[in-house]
Amino acid sequence: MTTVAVKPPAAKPATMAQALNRAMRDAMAEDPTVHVMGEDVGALGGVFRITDGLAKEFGEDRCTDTPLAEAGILGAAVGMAMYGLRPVVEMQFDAFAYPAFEQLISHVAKMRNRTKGAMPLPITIRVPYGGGIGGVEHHCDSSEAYYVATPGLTVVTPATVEDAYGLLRASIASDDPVIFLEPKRLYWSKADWSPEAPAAVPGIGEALVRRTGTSATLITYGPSLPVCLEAAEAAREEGWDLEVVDLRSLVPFDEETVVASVRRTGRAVVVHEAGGFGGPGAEIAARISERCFHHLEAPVLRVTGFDIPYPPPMLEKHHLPGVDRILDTVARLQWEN
Amino acid sequence: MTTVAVKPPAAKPATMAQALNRAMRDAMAEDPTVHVMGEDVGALGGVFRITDGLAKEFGEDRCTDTPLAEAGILGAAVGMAMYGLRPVVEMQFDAFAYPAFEQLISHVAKMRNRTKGAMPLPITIRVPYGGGIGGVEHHCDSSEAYYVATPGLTVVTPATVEDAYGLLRASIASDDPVIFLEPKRLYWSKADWSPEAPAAVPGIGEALVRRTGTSATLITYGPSLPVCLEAAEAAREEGWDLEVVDLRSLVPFDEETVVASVRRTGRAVVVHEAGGFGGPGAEIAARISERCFHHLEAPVLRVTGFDIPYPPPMLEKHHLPGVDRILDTVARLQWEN
Amino acid sequence: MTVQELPGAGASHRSTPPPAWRPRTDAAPLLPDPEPYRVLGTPAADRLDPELMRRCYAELVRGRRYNAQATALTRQGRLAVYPSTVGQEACEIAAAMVLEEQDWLFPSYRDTLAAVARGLDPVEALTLLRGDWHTGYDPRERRIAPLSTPLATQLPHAVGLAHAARLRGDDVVALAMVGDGGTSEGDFHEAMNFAAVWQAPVVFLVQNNGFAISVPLAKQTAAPTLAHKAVGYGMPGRLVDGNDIAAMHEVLSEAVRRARSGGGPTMIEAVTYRIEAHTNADDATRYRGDAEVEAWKAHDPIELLERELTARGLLDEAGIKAAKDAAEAMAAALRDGMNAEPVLDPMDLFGHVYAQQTGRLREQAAMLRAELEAAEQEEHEEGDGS
Amino acid sequence: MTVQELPGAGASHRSTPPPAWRPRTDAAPLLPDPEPYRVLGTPAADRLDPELMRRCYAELVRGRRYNAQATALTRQGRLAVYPSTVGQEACEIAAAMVLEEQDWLFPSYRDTLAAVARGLDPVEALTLLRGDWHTGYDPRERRIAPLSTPLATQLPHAVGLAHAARLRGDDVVALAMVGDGGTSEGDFHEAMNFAAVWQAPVVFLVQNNGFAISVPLAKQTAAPTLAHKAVGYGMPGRLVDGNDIAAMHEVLSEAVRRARSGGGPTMIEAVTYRIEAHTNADDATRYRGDAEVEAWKAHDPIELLERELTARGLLDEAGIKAAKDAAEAMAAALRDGMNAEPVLDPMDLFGHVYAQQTGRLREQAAMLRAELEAAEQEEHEEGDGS
Ligand SMILES: Cc1ncc(C[n+]2csc(CCOP(=O)(O)OP(=O)(O)O)c2C)c(N)n1
Ligand SMILES: Cc1ncc(C[n+]2csc(CCOP(=O)(O)OP(=O)(O)O)c2C)c(N)n1
Ligand SMILES: [Mg+2]
Ligand SMILES: [Mg+2]
Repeated sequence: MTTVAVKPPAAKPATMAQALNRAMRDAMAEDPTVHVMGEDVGALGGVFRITDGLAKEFGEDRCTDTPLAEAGILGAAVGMAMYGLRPVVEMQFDAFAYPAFEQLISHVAKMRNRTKGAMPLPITIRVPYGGGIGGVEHHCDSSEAYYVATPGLTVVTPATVEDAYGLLRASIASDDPVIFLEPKRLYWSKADWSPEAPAAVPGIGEALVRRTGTSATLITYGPSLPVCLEAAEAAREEGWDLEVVDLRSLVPFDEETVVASVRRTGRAVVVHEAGGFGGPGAEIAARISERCFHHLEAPVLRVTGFDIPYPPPMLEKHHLPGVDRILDTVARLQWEN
Repeated sequence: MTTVAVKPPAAKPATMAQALNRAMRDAMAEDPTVHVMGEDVGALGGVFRITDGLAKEFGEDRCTDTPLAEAGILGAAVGMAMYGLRPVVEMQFDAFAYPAFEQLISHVAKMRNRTKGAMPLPITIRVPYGGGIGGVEHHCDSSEAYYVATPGLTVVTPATVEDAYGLLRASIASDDPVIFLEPKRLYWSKADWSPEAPAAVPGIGEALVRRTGTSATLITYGPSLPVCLEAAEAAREEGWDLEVVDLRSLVPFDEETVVASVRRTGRAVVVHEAGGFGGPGAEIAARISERCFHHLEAPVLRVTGFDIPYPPPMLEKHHLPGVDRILDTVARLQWEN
Repeated sequence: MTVQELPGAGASHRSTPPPAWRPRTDAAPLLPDPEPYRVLGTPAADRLDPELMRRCYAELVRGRRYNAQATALTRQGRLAVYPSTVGQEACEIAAAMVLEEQDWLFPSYRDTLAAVARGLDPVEALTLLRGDWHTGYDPRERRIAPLSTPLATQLPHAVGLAHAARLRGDDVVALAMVGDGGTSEGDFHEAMNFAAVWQAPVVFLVQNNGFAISVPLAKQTAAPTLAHKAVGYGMPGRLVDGNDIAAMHEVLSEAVRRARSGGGPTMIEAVTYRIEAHTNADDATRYRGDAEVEAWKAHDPIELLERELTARGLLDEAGIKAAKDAAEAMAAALRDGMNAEPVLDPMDLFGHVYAQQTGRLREQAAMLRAELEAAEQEEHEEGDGS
Repeated sequence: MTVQELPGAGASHRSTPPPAWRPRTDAAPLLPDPEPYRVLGTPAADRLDPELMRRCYAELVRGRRYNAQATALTRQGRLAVYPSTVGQEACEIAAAMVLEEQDWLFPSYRDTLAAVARGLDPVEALTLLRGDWHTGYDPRERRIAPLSTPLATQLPHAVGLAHAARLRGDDVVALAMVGDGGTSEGDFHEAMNFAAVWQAPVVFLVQNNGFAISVPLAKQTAAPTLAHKAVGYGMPGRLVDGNDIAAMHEVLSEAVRRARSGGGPTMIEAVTYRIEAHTNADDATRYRGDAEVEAWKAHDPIELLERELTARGLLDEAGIKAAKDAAEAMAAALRDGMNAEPVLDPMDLFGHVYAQQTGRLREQAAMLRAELEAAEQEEHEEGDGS
């Protein structure tokens, strides 16, 4: 008797770009109200090719090249969402989302509230963000501080191939507007991943301990996760066993996971590319300091981008939080006590 | 022999609105490159009358009613500053500055840096901000978090009549772009002030201890200063002697004054109207927690607006940090230790 | 001498420009008439539908009364602020009248009257301006977008909604209102462009009432007329007398018809005038003289129609009285409605920010609840003590 | 039947509209010609100034060579990215040529060639795209604004600068460049409007090269032409063959003259084509076919002028060779300049954010300096050890 083993679909190396593309494709196939729109998302498939093939598969009415006007794009998406569609908007680069800021703050973030829940806006705004790709000015901003400070917005950012798929699906499925920050320097990062049976959609708002440790906690997200994991490996040589928390969403902020970890380790370093002053790390550090007051062996420190406009490509290596700077900072966590 | 006593010009009750108006008038009289521009700043004198009389005194070319387009206003001001003028731009209300966000972030904040100092932009952007005036939606935002997180911007906010004059003069005189946040509910606040010999221009970046105390430090700015002073008075009944620090500028942030105060008192509460999550208080609390780690008797707490869109007039009293909420928070500063 | 005659300059050195080179459409049909279109007092008035005009008349009278009542309410402290549409009632009312049940209206902050004319309860329409919750009605149920205060931002919404409806095969037209000042905003431009590129079923109604608060049109634009802006988007621009409700109704109806039948968007400039100050808080004497106001008062939308209908024997004293009585009834109901102190639940502050309340909002709600309970307790105790 | 004949409908019931009611200017002179204006290969070419045209020719040849060299540099990894203007050289060069010393140029990110044609060293012009500092020259000294990457944002700057110069009584014209895609942005609209209201001495040059990255003009606008947008601002719109440098020079000169003499702004649409991909990183085959490109190659700006000049006997083999040699010399200098590795000081990161370094930036600079010194030390020790 011959048995045919039902093999689980093979996980193969896939990029984050592919996972994001697949998430939109699956969402569009399942739900006819999902519409992708933005500059160059059609025939070109986006400048990063994240929307590759969608216009071909679903037609230009479902994946639409818009005129070049970000406020218009987001404003039109608001109207489409008012009518019951689920627009997925691509902003071509972080800094090119700024023209849409008024629409974002005064309408997108507030519409549900203004109408006492009568008119939610299920819009996903995809924003490639961060640096490390040798991009010239205006192409490498880490603008998450603006979004985080805006009530009504959900702010999500994946750091792995699997999360890229799962979190984008969850964002598109959300009835609230989501700023979906895509770490552009991880677009071509690879992981074994099964595009045929992509993992279940994780909920938004749950941080994940990516590496357990006992000496101190690194809290990070998006583009800085791989750097933190590398730093944690390197730290073993110095005798530190670092825990690494990947926030995955900045709003909602999974305070409990972070607080539990820091209470365990007694020390914390927040790591992100965005500028430090008034950046998301400020809130995280302030919350940890407040909630873990009696558990902390040392002040919460931050490793962030400098408080400067994003540097030109030839200098960005100095700006970005790297393994050495993280380790130097861990070393400052008052170990002598 | 008769001696004529040279009397110092009498200080008379004056409003913050008058002091601001006077600051522009004096700056325009002294420096022909100062130009005031914005919506309704001419014949009307602005919806808050802060530019009252300037068009009449200096002509419409010096105090100009622009078309209704905030990005255009700020963008034109950039060009004027490129040519050597010192534009003073009025944004009519906080939320109506959002359309100018791209110009602000991508040009105003970055131009000096982009050009390695060759092209500084001495633009003052006046933004009436905050609530407490019964204004409807979009008229009461506390948008300082956005500005604070943007390197290249100086962010100033007066809380007194005297500072309104001095800080606005200093802002107009600054060679860097300044976001000058005017607490609109203090426009009609009064103080004895001498319009004939206005006090010397204070430097930007120096916080002021408005009230000395020993029990704990309240750190605040702009519209919340009077509330904090009132709370400090009320706290005496409870046996607390509160110190109150008025930041006056959020960028640069006078960390030394704040840290010195908290190291002295051992306890700190940050108070502002802006939402707490990702708000300016996060940075302040994080910095205090880091720099005063061994001096703190209790975690740094914050009293802020809720993390919601600004409420309608009939509910705003619940949202705004008030004396009771500040005292409740002071009470949570682990006095039992 | 032509180039052909030049020695050696034969046809060979002239290249034919590539195909994409020529204008795609003829601009002429897009251009507005040189003068605002009028019906009342012109031969075109012969075509008027008496029934429709009587309805218009009743609505105008009601609209004027609504304006008066709302302004009175500001004086009584019952309304925080009111931007009046006295003088602009024909625009407001025609905009509402030309829409079908399934169509959508996108009002600016000034256009509560249009919402009322579309059937919204005046008390609901004034919720925002009263200081009560931001939007006082369910926009989807009424197909009236929330009043938009950030100028021109509602225009791309109208385009998106109309486009979405068209994609889904629904028969929906969106009519979006904006002021002369609002046309200077980038959002106006982007919305017009999207509408034309997508051929969305949307009608843009620009009420040129002469001012953006204190700023007169001449400082707002150097265009021949605002209607001329349409041509730059490949959309017809129409110039119409905004105080002539018959003309407004006709031009708007035509634009709605065009949109509905797949003919794409239209932009209409209604030339009108804001008779009162910007809002009750404004002092219009700072920026304009009486003579101008008087000239416009002589071109009053209600009087224009009343004269026409009276002259044609289509309206008599009884008709005028009936309209007045209906208006008074509305005003009385509005007064009563606004006298009732609205009951707001502070907990609503936290209930609609997200679909699911975040932990942080739960904390904040709990804090406020505790504060309120403590305050109540205190009051109670004080009450007991007295 | 006219309204007068109606019983009772006499003149009395017609009101005269108030004075502010009519269009302020005539739209007709603002409208562009129906076809792009051409000179080369038409009778108008008779008027050409041979000296000027020979200069144009040399500049075009140099510009083409500059494009080729810059693209080559991307392949060698010497330039991070380069947006080519092959096919658009006539626009770039004419824009620079029509300006006086004291005038200002506001280039978009694509317009390094215009900056070079205005006299900027190619190496300085390419600083940004090389990955070196953001702006490679002193804008005030060169009167060339920094290359603007956020589309259309440079246009209000040009208006503000031109306005400021005029207020101060200086003879300065600003010429601002933007693409077809950029016209969709709100900033384009706001800049055009401010310019017209202020009658600022500014010239808007829109290079319609058919695409915004992959998006063709038809998805960008439904306007008859982009030049038609001008009328909505009360500004003349001109349509011109952007590959015809004689036409470009003439139309731009006229607009600059008009601006200089107080006649206000002009908007010019130059119809041209982007022969190469959006940048070296782009794959144009994804969104357009060869046939279109070939049709445009046959309408090449250099060939158009070369044919005209040759046919008229104004250019011979020697002249062609001289232009080529000069272009080669520029290319060699550019190659050399780009071969030298730029030396950047990391401390510059902190030196220009504010006039006075903040305490926080001082701290951060100190940290980086310490890191760099430690790294150097380490390298040194390693070196010693080997
Ligand atoms: C984006 C924005 N900027 C400024 C304001 C403040 N403001 C409210 S009404 C108004 C004037 C509007 O003029 P117009 O568009 O002509 O409309 P009208 O008031 O005449 O109906 C201004 C400047 C606003 N609401 N939104
Ligand atoms: C505000 C903004 N949005 C998006 C971009 C990304 N982007 C760079 S070039 C480009 C296309 C520009 O097209 P066009 O204006 O026609 O100029 P061209 O590239 O053809 O010279 C886009 C979308 C940008 N630079 N700025
Ligand atoms: Mg108006
Ligand atoms: Mg283009």
